[in-house]
Amino acid sequence: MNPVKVLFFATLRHQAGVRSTEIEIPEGITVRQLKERLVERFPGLDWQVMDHCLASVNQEYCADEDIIPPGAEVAFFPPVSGG
Amino acid sequence: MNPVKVLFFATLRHQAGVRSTEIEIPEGITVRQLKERLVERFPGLDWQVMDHCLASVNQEYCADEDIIPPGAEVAFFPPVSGG
Amino acid sequence: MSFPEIFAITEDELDLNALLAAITLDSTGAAAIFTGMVRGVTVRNHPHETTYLEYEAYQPMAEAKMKQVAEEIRARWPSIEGIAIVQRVGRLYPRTPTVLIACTAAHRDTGVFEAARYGIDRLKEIVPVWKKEVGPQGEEWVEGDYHPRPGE
Amino acid sequence: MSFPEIFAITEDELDLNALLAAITLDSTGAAAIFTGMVRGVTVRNHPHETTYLEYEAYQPMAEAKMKQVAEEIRARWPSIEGIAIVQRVGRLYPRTPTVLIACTAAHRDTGVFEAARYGIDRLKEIVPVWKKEVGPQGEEWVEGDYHPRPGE
Repeated sequence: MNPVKVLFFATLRHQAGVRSTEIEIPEGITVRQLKERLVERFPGLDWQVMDHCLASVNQEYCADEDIIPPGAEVAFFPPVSGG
Repeated sequence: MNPVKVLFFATLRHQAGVRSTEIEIPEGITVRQLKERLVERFPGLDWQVMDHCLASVNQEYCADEDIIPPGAEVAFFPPVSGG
Repeated sequence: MSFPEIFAITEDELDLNALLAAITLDSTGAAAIFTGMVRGVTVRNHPHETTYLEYEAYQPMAEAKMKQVAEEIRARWPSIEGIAIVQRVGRLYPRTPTVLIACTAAHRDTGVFEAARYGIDRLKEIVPVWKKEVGPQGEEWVEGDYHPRPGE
Repeated sequence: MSFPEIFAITEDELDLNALLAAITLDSTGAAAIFTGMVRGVTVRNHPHETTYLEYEAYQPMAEAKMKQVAEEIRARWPSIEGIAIVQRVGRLYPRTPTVLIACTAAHRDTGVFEAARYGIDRLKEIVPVWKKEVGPQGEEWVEGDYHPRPGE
């Protein structure tokens, strides 16, 4: 199993109810598969929102199909609105 | 006669040796005619420089042909170099 | 030769004087600085009032993406000397400067203005910062509309 | 509604924080600020070193021409809210900010950058300020090359 650190920001943090969590996932699963597991674990997370949010793996923007490397830090968040 | 206040800046101030002077001129004379009188009064003033400098009457850019109104403040200076 | 760079997420007031001094070299003759402020009153699009904005950031990624914005600026305008990119977070009230992009160069005509403009545009696309708007009508997270490509 | 404006020739340090605050309204969301500094080392055109610059101004006319520059800016970019134009004079050493043009607006995409750029370009054409450059090679008055038309 592969331990990953998951972070939520903005509306997603609000929906999940936590800023971060540690989760064990099988090696080789994708960002999209992690999203599915997170929606199961955090009932407040809306699938539509998770489906369309931005995601980063080790602080680089990633695609749903990307494989999550061991020990990764994965973050989920809406399109940015800084400035 | 028409009393005017004359100001010099930058290189012209240096050449004239004064920052300002009061001069009585006949009514109806032009900026160019004032320049000629000033070159007579201040030997350090170079005619070539006075001929090509900028001039203002009452703090507005003027032309050599402009008539100087009574009591005017007339300034002579090189092209500006602020910033 | 290496040029001064500042990338920061901070809860402190933006000090324009100090930031400008920090990116000024002996060869610097010009700086263009952009700052954004909290608008208390917005007229365009959906007119409304704002009591305050609450900013949050994914700090290490945000600072890394600011560095990336600076690299993009240097690739486009090689004459840029210093670059400062700072986003303030926390609860910020109207008239408060929230973000600063400053670029310096020897002269004003080799891209400082364009670089600062590019910097704020890119920050609003790829730097992970969000704001919640709180006003008389309630509160609402503001969402951008840019979707960075993987690796962008 | 009248918008905040600052036009000044001063011997004091330029305080960007204070100047920005003074031209920020509740409706303001963006500011573009240009500052010029004394270059200690110049590479372009005639490479040389500068020990200091000595600035002088025809103060009342300079402040009146700054106001005219602001009017020209407002005619071109009507969305501009606040405008500050400040020229520092006296003996100024390398890295010191000498001039500031700041423009504010509700949003960043209606001309703040262009207005600030226009402001510094026009200041260097019509605002009566001069500088003498002092360096290892001696001292020399710097001359501009723009000849304003009568009434300009």
